[in-house]
Amino acid sequence: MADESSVVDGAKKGVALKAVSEGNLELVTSPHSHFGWTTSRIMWTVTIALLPSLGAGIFYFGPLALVPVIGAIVGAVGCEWVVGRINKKADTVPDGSAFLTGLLLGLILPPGFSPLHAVLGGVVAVGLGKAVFGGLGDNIFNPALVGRAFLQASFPAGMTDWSTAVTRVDAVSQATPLGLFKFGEPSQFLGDITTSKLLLGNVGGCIGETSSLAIIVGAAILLVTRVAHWRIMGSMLLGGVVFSGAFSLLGVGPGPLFDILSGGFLFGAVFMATDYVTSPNTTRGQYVFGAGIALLTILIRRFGGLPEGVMYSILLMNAAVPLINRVTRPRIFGATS
Amino acid sequence: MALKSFHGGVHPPEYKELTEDKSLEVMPLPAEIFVPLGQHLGKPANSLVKKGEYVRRGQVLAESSGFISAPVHSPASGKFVKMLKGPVVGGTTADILLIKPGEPDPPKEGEEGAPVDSSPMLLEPYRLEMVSGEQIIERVREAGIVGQGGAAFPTAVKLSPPPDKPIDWMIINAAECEPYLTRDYRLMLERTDDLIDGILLIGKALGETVNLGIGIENNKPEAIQALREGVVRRAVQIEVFELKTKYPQGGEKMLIDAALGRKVPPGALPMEVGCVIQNVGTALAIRDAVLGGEVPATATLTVSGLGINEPRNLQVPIGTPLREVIAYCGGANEKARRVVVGGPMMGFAAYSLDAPVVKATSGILVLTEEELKAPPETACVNCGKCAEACPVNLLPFRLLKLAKAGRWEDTRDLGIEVCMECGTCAFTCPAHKPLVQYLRLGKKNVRNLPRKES
Amino acid sequence: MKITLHMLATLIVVGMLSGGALSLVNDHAAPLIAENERKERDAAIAFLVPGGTPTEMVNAEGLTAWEVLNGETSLGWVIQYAGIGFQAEIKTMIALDSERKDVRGVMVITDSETPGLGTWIRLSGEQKEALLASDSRDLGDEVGIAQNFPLQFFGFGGGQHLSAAGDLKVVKGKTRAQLGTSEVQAITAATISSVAVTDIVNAAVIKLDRLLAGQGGV
Amino acid sequence: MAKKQTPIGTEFMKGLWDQNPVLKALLGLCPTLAVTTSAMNGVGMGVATTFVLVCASLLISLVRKAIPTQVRIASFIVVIATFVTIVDLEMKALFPAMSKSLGAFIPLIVVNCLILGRQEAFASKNNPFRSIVDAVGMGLGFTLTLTVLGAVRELLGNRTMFGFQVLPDAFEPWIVMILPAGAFLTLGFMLGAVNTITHRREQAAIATRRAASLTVKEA
Repeated sequence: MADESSVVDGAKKGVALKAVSEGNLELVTSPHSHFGWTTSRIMWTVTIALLPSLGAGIFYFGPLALVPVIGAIVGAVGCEWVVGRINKKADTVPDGSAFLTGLLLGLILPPGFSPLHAVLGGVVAVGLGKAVFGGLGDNIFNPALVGRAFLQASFPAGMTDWSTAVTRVDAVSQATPLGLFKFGEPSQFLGDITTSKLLLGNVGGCIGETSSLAIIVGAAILLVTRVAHWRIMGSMLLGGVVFSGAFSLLGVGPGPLFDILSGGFLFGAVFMATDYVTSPNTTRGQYVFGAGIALLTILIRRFGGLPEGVMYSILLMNAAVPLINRVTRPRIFGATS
Repeated sequence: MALKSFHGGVHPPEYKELTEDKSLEVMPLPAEIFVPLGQHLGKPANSLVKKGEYVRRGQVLAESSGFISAPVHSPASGKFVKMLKGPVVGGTTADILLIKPGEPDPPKEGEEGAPVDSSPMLLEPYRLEMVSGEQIIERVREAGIVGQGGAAFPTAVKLSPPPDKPIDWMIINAAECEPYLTRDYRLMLERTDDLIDGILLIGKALGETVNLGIGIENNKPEAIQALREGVVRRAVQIEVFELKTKYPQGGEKMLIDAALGRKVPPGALPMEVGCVIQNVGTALAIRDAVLGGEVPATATLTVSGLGINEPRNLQVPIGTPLREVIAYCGGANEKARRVVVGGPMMGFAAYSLDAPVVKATSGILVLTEEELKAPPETACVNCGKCAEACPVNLLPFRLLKLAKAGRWEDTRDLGIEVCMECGTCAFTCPAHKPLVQYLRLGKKNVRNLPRKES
Repeated sequence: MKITLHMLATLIVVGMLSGGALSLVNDHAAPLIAENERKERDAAIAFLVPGGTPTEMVNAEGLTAWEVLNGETSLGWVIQYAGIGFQAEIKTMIALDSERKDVRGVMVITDSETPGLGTWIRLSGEQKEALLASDSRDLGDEVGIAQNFPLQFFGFGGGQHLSAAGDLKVVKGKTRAQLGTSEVQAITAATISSVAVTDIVNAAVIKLDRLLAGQGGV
Repeated sequence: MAKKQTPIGTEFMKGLWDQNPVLKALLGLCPTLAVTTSAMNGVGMGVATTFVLVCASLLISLVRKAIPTQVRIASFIVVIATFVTIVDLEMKALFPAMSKSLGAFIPLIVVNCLILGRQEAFASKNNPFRSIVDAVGMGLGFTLTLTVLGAVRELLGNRTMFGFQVLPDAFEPWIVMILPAGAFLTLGFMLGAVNTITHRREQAAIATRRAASLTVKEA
């Protein structure tokens, strides 16, 4: 019944319906508008938010600190590419998730870590942390932390060896502040580590963890671009203050400020716990998740055998995410119970 | 003061500036019009006309076929050529009456018969002060008025709530939260008094005790002002609710929540909380039918989008093919990618430009790549943005996975039936998942499930 | 009734056959097992304090101690004592000098520590060879390297920094030069196992003193 | 029963692949995961289990008609426990080093579901000869799997294979591989590989059958 002669008016205007002819009409269901975000945009935004921390790491530990970071990125991206070829799926490297995993892993390695082992960590992070679960979105555990847990279990010496770190200025810290606190001399500990040092950096630790200030800048980037929500970060920080404070009131531990500024607490709160895939997606669940990580971390630091505890806390809470999601499901609009 | 609103929602780019200053124009009759028998939610109407018969504008072409159904009238005088199967909006084909508008052939020599009248058939107009509630409902049914909000629910049914559901609020949905669309806005500005008449008529039909209101998003300050002035001028009791601009503010449940703070329970209609919602266009159609005696012959719609050369607000004869409307608006440009009937959030993509405009058509959008922003689908990263935005607090990403796995019982347990397909989730999804499609599929399959024993 | 009897009879027969078989096997195996244990113990004693004959002096409260004598001369003491490790018991042999003051070596006999981490508390074959080859058993700077944990206890002659007089203390992150006279460097990532062994040594030395005093002994 | 008996060769081979106790039936995972820190441990555990399995299968298939159904599990357990205790004692007496490294897992062979499973599923229904063939096949499958698992873990976690250094000193051992986590990782990859192979074979078989049926139709 298409009768071109029946066109009332506009046909004579030349262009008319040429562009919208039956041939190229798309039959797509609504909505026909989009917010404009893509997964890869999110990934690259987080990558940018990590740059201050990377910069601080290089500033304090020297340019050689880049070596393990690059190693981890190479391992992660390479593994992603290979897995994509094996599965004959579309190339998922450009979406940036593997790059981000590698960068995250690199930033939680000691500055003098062997680059070959960092590559292995990257491969494990993407391969065991993500690919075996079915790829991006289906993984249960934070891939970067899976990589780190593997490295920690495989090369405990290398992963806790801070002595090779070429510290810039006069810093002598060979152990991390937390390590000094747990195993060192209290006097040495009190003398060396000041709050301003913890805030600015220049203390022993992983490449990305050293400067709290750089992490806070990254957090600001994530919050302003609305890539991450404050809920998990906020509840984890508040949880850290509350639990650490409670224990220090009971005479156990150094108190909230030290706990939050030292080790991986901030880095974990800002970049690890907020990973979409492995954190709850209900509002209430996110509060529970953050507070749970804080509680576990403080418990491990106070009563466990390890000086640090953020990594295992996040991994443990990752495992609890399906349960948290189920329990904290939002009430459907208008439902009474 | 915090503006009234609801939980969740998104802010799609509005693009209202394309047409908000374009006054309503009447589009001339095309050479052929295609009138579908089913222009409403429910059963299609039954055709009454014979091939070759001369029909007058306003004449009943097809009668209502049940309680939830509506009659179809001829939008123009002319010759009923034939009934055919043709494309309609929504991607299917349906029974369509083809009418060639024009004067009747004069009686041939030797044939007897009076000259045929070509003037519109009018019903008897009532006066606002005199008309009774029953008369209004009867006229609305007779005139085949359907809801203009999108679902095209027969309005007469909505005006006759069961006696055990007392109605105390009637609110006109003037949120027009869909981007691009400005026809309600133009109607409110250009036909303020008629709209107030329509509101009063609906109020009358529902009973004298019902409170009247109109909810408008605060991105239309001029319409809010015009209505407030109108209400004062006419000295009537109509409350103008100023609502926050947020999609889907025009969802019935969202509107009631925002205006009155009442939450419609899952699976229930607004009447459950004593409310009836009517659209601006519906109120005006009721006014025209009751006070003017006219049946709907045109659809007021916005033709917009970056892909159309001359965006306009038009009164288009029902049955006009989309192709003609687009041509009338200067045609589409090279960047045009998709033609959408309705708003961009809930409207249907047209698969054929031969599909006709129907009673409830609210807009025709010719959209370009720039507006569609449709990169390929990627993996869901569980970001939860869909859940955060969902106005009815569902977990669309979970439902998507369950629907893909065919776990319909589980989707029901997660409340999929509450979904109103507003598209908020898919709009916000960074992975560009076809969430709405799967939610629709899930709803359809859940409806077919055996009833849960309780 | 018949079936019950049948069931009972079956179980009794099976049980008796099983018991009989096991007693036969036990008769054969038990002396061999005892012999194995004795051999292992003797080998450990001979390794820790070579060149003498062990004489059992104390065997009480889970602690066994031998004085190794060469004729009338005491070459040293060896204590066998156990304590709780990371997940199960750690059984150790501890060598002391003849005056029971300095620890001369610690050898873990049985443990269930984490492979690759806690198992560094064991003396490896290489380490044993190194010790046998070294006359003074002073391993110099090698001591203190975390993976040479058990060697740290072999201290007499030049490396006489481990004294039974005070408690040994586990530290972390120090270099050889930084280690104090009664400090033991923990194995990296196996702090609990390191502490367990050190605790056993501390407890054993004190307990032996107490038991010998109780005997009104030597 | 007029059921046609499976050929004896198949009965033997099934334990190696088709019904491999670890890789297909996922039986006896506790010792599988716990003791395979080295290839030698895998062999030791496998041989000990095989010994118990063969002895128990033989005995139980011999007396299978005399044991009332109601007490069969109890009798099986007593028989198995006896043989396990024998292995435990003799191992302590003759191979003290091996006994030490296998530790508590030798007595735990009693509750290895592989052994009880074969008694219940096979030995109590078949004659002694078939039972022994089945037990040897299963035991061999178990031993091989454990040896491979132990070899991989030993190689990566300790640079060695059967105690001999294979990888150069430059290779820093992945300690995780000889930790419990390494057992799960290695077993996971082995299961993945086995499932992939099985899946491919099935697909190939289906394709062949389809092709055959098409040929028949065309003919």
